[in-house]
Amino acid sequence: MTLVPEAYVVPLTLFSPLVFGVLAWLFDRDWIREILGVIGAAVPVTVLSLAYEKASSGTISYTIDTGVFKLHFVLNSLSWYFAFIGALVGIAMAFGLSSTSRRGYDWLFSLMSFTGVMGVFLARDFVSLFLFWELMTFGSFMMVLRRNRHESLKYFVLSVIGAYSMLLAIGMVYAKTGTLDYAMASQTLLLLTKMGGVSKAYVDTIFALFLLAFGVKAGVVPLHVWAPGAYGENDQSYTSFFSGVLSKAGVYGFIITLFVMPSLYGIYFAMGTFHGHLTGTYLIAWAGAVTVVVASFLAVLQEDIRKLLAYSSVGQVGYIILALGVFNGVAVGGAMFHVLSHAMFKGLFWLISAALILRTGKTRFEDFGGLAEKMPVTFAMALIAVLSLAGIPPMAGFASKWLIYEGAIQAHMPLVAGTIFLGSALAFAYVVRFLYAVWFGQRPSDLDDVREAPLPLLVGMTILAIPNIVFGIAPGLAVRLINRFFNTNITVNSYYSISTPTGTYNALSVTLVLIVGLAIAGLIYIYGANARKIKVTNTYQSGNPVTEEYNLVIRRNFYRPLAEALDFWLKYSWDRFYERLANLTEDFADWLREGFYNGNVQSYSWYLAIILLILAIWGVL
Amino acid sequence: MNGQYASLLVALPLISAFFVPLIKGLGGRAIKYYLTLITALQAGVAAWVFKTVYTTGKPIIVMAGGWRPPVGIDLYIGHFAALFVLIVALVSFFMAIFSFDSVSTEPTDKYAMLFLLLMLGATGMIATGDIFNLFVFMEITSITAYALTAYNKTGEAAEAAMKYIVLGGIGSSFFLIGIALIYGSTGTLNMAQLAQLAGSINPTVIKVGLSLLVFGLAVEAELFPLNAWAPDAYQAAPHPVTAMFSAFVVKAGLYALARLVYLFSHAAGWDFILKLLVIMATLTVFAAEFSALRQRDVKRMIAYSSISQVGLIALALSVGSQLGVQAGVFHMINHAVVKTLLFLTVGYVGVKVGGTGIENFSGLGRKMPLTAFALTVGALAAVGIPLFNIFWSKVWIIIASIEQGYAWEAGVVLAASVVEAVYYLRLIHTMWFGGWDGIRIRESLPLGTIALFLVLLILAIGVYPNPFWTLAKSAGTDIFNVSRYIANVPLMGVGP
Amino acid sequence: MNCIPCAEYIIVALMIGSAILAVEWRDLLAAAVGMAAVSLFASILFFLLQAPDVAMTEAAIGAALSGAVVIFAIKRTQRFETEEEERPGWWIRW
Amino acid sequence: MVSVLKRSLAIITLLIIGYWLAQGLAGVPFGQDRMLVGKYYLENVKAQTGAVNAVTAIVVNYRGFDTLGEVTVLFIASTGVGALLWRRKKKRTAKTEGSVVLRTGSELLFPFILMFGTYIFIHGHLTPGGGFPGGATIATAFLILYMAFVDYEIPHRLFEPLEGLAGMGYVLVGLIGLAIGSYFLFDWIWQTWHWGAANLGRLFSGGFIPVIYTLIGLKVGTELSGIVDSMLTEEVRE
Amino acid sequence: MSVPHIGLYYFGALSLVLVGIYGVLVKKNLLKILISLSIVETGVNLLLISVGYITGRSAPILSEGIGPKQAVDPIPQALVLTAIVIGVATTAMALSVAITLYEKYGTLNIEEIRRLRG
Repeated sequence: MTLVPEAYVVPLTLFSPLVFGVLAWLFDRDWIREILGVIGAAVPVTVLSLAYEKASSGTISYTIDTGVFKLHFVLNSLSWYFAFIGALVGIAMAFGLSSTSRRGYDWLFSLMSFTGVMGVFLARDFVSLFLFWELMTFGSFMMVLRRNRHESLKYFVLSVIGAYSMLLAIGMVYAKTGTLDYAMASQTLLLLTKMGGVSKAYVDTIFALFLLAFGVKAGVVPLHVWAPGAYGENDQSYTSFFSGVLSKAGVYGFIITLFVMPSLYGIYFAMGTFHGHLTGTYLIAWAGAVTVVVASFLAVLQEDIRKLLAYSSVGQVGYIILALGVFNGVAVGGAMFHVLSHAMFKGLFWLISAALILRTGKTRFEDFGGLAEKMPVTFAMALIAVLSLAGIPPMAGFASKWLIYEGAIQAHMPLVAGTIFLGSALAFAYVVRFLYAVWFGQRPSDLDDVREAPLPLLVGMTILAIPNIVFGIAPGLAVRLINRFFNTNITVNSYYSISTPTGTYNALSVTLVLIVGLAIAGLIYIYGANARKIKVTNTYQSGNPVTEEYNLVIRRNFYRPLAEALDFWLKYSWDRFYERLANLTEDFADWLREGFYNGNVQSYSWYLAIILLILAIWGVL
Repeated sequence: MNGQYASLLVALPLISAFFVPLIKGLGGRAIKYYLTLITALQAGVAAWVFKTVYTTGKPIIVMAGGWRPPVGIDLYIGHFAALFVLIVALVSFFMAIFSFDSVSTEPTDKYAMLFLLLMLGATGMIATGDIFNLFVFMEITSITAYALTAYNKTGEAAEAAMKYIVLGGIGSSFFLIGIALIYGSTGTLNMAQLAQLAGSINPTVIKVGLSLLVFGLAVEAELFPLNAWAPDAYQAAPHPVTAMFSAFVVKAGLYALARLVYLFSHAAGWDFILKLLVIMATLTVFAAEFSALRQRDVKRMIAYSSISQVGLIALALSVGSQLGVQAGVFHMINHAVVKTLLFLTVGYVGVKVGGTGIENFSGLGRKMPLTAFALTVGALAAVGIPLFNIFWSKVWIIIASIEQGYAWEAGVVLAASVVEAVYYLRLIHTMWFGGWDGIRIRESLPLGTIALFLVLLILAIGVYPNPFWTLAKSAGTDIFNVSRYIANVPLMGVGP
Repeated sequence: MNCIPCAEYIIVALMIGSAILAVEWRDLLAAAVGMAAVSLFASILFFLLQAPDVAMTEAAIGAALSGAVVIFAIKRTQRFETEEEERPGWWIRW
Repeated sequence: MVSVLKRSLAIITLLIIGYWLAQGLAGVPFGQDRMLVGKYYLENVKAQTGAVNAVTAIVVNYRGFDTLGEVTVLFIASTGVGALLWRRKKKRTAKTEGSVVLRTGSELLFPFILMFGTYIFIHGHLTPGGGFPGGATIATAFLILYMAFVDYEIPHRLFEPLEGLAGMGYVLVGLIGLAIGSYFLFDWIWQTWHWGAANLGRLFSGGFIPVIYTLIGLKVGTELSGIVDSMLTEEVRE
Repeated sequence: MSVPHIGLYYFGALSLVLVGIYGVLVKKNLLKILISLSIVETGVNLLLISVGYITGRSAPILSEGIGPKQAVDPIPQALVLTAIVIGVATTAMALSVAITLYEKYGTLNIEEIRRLRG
C-alpha cells in the first residue's frame, strides 16, 4: 500500500483518464496517442487494485473545495467494486480503441466519459454526482455526435432530460434539508418524514424524478429508445465501455436511492406496500421485467449485429434492475454479481463485434458467415461470451442469473420470475443466431481474405474473457466481495461453491463434469466416426449447383416466424412516438416564434400595454 | 489619488468622445486606434477603482460638485459596480479591437463617438446612486443603442432601430412617470434616502410608482413580453455592438432593476412585484429558447440564447433570497464572458465568410479552426456542460429558486435549457462535421488572442470557480443588503 | 372678469383638444402643427405653474425645433397618412 | 370593422391604466408643500452658489451630473442623426426661394436673434432660461436662414470642432474642479476663489454657472443647427 | 373604487399621456407614432412640473421680493429641463431612422415594415 499514498488514490482514479485524454488529443501523433490513452486507462486499474485492502476495510475520503461547492468523494467497498469493474472494462476498451480508432478526438471523449463514470461511482454528495454525471453524458454524446447527428441528439436530449430531473430532485432535497451530502441529507430527510415536515407528494416527486434520471441511463423500457442508436452508431470498442459501464452508472443511481441514502428507505416505506412488497421497489421490479421482455424480443428480430447487441445489453441491464426491485438479500446479491458478469461478457461481445467490423467492414448478418476458421481466437472469445450471456454453467453469467432466479422465487414474485425465464430463453435464441450467422455456415466469397483481429484488440478481449471464466468457476470470490458491502444471505462455503437458503451451486464439480464430457466428445470425434473433411460450399442441394445468391444458410431473417407472430406488437414503437413528440415541440416552437415575434411594432407596443394593464388590474383591485 | 478620481470613469469617455470631432480629419484607421487607446485607458481606471474598492472593502462614493448625497448626485461604486465597470471596460476594449475588421460603413468618427458613449451610459447606469441620474444614463445608453443599431444604414437595421425606439420611448416615459410619483411622495431622488423613507410612503403611491419603475426598466432589461425588440436589434447591429449589447447593456438594466426592487423592500405590495418578475423571467427563458430552435441565422439564434440567459439572471435576481442574488451576479459574470466570445466569433465569421446564415458555418472546423474551436467552447459553456463556467451558476440558480419554493419555474427553465442544448449542438455538428468548400481562411492574430483569452477564462472559472464566486458573493450582498447600502452612503441630515 | 382659473381650464382643454386632433388628422403636416400647438399650450401651462425656465425651454425647443424637425422629416418622406381601408383584421394577420 | 374593435379595446385599456395612474396621483395631492431637499436648496442657493435663479443653480451646480448627461444626450442625438443621414456628397435640395420679406427680414434679424440667444444663456443665473433655451434660440436663427435661402448651409468646418471644443470645455471645467477642489464639477470659481461674491444679483456672480452655460449654449446651438442641416441636405445622385 | 379627484394639471398631463399611447397603439403611419410619442413626453414633463408646484408661491428666482418660503419646488423644473431635451433628442433620432426607412422600404406603414420577424 505504500506505493500509492492514500491521499492520491481518489484523485488519481478520478482525473488521470481525463488528463491523459486531453494529452492524447493534443499530441495527435500515431503511436504517442495510443500509448498515452492506454496509460490513462491503466492508472485507475492499478491504483484501485493497490488500494483494495484499505478500501474494503475502511474508507478513503477526498474533498475538493471549489468555493461554489465542496465536492466530497469516498472510496468504500461498494464504490470500489463498481469502480474496479469500470476500470477493468476501461483498460479493455483502451486496448480495443488503440486498434480500431486512429483519432485523438475519440481518445479525448472516451477517457472523459471514463472520468465521468469514476466520478459518479466515487461521489458522496449530490453536486459532484450531478457534475460527473453530466461529464459522462457529454463524453459519450460527443463520441456518437461524430458518426450520426440524429442518434446523438436523441441520446443527448433523453439523458439531459434525465440529468435535469436529477438536478430538480437535488434542488428539492436541498430545499428541505439544506445540505447536499448524501449522509446528512438522508438523516434530515428521515427525520422530516418521521415528523411529517415533508408531504408525501413531495417525497413521491423526488422518487419519481430520481427514477426518471437513473432509468434513462439504465435504459428502462420507455426510456431505452436512445440505446440502439447510441450503442450502434459508435466505435465498437468504445461501446464496450459505453454499454458495459455507463449503464451501470444508472444501476448505481438506483443503489444510491435504495441503500446509500437510508432515509430514502423512508420514501419506500412511506410509499406503503402493495401485495406485501414495497410499492417503490415493486415498481422498479416491474420496470426491469418489462425491459427484459421487450428488449429481448426486439434483440431477437434484429438484422444488424450492433442493434442485436444493443438491445441485448438493454435487456441484461433490465435483469439487474429487476433484481434490485425484488429487494431481498439474495436477489440484490445476484444483481451485484450480474453487474460484474454483464460488464465482462457484454464488454467482450462489443470487442468481438469491433474485431468483426474492423476486419470485414460489414455489420449485417447476411454478409457474415464461416469466420470460425479465419478468426479462431476471436471465435474462442465469442464462445466464452456466448456461454456467459446465455447463462451456461462454467461461465460467470450462470452464477449471477442463478442467484437472481433464487432471489425472485424466494420473494414470492412468480410473474417476475416468469419474465426472467422468458428473457433468458430469448437471450439464448439471439445468441445462437449470432453464433450461427457469423461463425458457422457458408462463407461469402468476399470474406476469404479476412485475417485474425489485431493484437491489442485480442489483449483487450482476453482481459475481459479471464474474469468470465474465473468468476464462473469461482463465484465465491465475487460473492465474498459483495457480502462485504451488502448483507446478502448468500453463504460462501468455499471459493467455488455458494449456497442460498434454497440451494447451493458447486461450480467446481459442474466444470469438471463439463471437461470430462468434452473430452469424451473429442475422443469420439477423432477416433470414432470416420468423419470426412467436406468443403463448406459443396453441400448437396437436390441436383442444382450451390451458387452465391441461393445458398443454404439462412442468415437473413433468422426468426421470420417469430416476427410475423409479434407483428401486432411491433406496430407500436417507442421510437416513432418520441420522433413525433420531437417534431411536435419543434412545430410548437415555430408557431410560438411566428406568433409572438411577428415583426409588427404595433403588436409589440400592444404587449407593453397588456403588461401595463396587468399592473393596473393588480393595482386597482 | 483619493476616491473622487473614480469620477474619471465618467469624465474620460466623455472628454475623449468630445475630442473625436477635432481629429475627424485623420481618417478611419487612426480613429479606431484612438478608440482602442481610450477603452484601454478606461480599463486601467476601472482596474484601479476595482483594486481600491476590493482592497479597502469600503465602496467609493463620488460626490459630484462636492455636495453630500441627498443634495448632490453621488456615484455609489460598491462591490458590484466596481466589478461590473471593469467588465464593461474590458469588453469595450475587446470590441474596440474587433471593430478594426468588422465595422467598415463610412462615418467611423461618429461610430467611435457612439461606441464611447454607449460604454459611458452603461458605466453610469451601474455606478449612479440617484434615480433621475439613472434615468439620464439609461437614456444615454438607449439613444446610443438606437443610433448604433441603425448604424449599418440597411433596411433591416433601420427597422430594428425603429422598433427599439418606439418601445424604448414608451418604457422611458413611464419610467419618468414613476420617478415623478416617487419624488412627489418622498421629496428626494437619492436612492439611499429613498430606501430609508420607503416604509413611510403612502402604499398606493409606492405600489404604482414601483410598478412603473420596474416596467420602465423591464423594457431595457428584456423581460418576456417587452423584449420583442431585442432579437431584431441584436441581429441588425454591427457585430461588436451586439456583443456589447448582450455583455453589459442588458446587465446594466438588470442591475438597475434589482437595485430598485431591493431598495423598496420595506414598501407595501413588494412581494407581488417579485412574483410578477419571477413569472416574466421564466416566460422569457421559455419563449426565447423555443424561438431559437429552428433559426436559420446563427447571430439571431445566439441573440435569442442571450435573451434566455438574461431571463435566467432575472429569475435569480427576483427570487428574493441572498443566495439567489449572488447566483444571479455570478451568472452575469459568466454570461458576459461567454456571450462576448460567441458574438465575437460569430461576427468574425460573418465578416470573413460573408453573412451569418447557418450555411456559412458548415465545415467551419476546417475553414477557420481557431474561430470554430472558440465558438464550440462558447457554445458548450452556454449549454452548461460541466468544467465550463455557466454550469456552476446555473446549478446555483436552480437550487436557489427551488429553495424559495419556485420548483415549477425551475422545471420550466430546465426544460428550456434542454432545447438550448439541442440547437447549440446542431450548430457544433454543422461546424465540425458539415461539408465545406475547401478554402481555408487566415484568421487575424489580435482577435485570435482575444478569443483564446476568453476561452482560457471560461475554462479557469469552470475548473476552479472559487475566486470568481467570492467576487460574485460580495457583489450580490452589495445589492441585496440594503441596510449596508444606506450605512455606506454619507447622507446629510436634510430631513424635515 | 379676468379669472385666472378659467384661463387654466381653457388652455388645458385646448391642449387636450389639439393633442387628440394631432393624433387623428390624416394630413401629417397638420399633425405636426398640432404637436407644436400642444407644446405651445404646455409652455403656457408651465408659465402658469411658476416655471419660467421650463416655459422658455419648452417654447424654444418643444414648439419650434421639434416641430421643425418633424416637418423636415415629412418633407423627406410623404405628406399624407396612407390610411387605406383596414385590411382583414389585425387579429387575423397576427 | 376590425379597426373599430381595436380602437375601442385600446380606449378601454387606456382608461383602466389612466384610472390606475390617477389613483396613484391621488396620493400626491396637487399644490402641497412636500419639499425635502428642495427646501435645503432654496435656503442655501445664494450662499453656496451665488446664483439668484435656483433652478439654474441646481441644474449646473448641485445636480451637475444630470446636465453633463444631458449635454451628452444632445451630442449623441446630433452624432446619431449625422451618422444615419450621412451621405458621401450632400447638397441642399430646397427648390422655392424664400419671399423677399423673408429673405431681407432674416438677414436683418439674424444678428439680433443671435444676440438675444447669447443674452439668455449669459444671464442664466439671474433671469429664467439658461444654456438650453439660449442655444435653441441660436439654432432657430440658423433655421430661419435655412428657410430663407435655398443654398445656405452652416459652416460645417467651424461648427463640428466648436461643438467638440464646447463639450470638452465643460468636462475640463469639471476636471479643474477635481484638481483644485478634489471633487469633480466642483465650483472652483465660487468656492475657492470666492470671485464675484460681492455683486450678488449682478452679471459677474454665480460661480462657474455663466461659464458653463456659455459653453452649453454654444454647444446646443451648434448641435441643433447640425441636426437641422443633416435633415435638410440630401444625397447627390450622380 | 371612488373616482380619484386629481388636480386639473394632473388631469391634463395624464390625458396627454393617454392620448399619446392611444396614437401609438392604433395608428399605422410611423410618423404619426413618433408624433404621439412626442406628445407622451410633453405630457410626462407637464406631470413632473405639476408635481412640484406649490399653490400660492412664485417662481424660484430668489430676487429681492421672494425668499425661500415664497418659492415653488425648483427640483422638478431642473429635471424637466433635462427631460425636454432628451425628448427632442429621441424624436430627432427617431425621425432620421424614419427617413432611412422610407428610402429603403418606400413606405411608412408599419404593417409593411416587417422584414425582421420570427
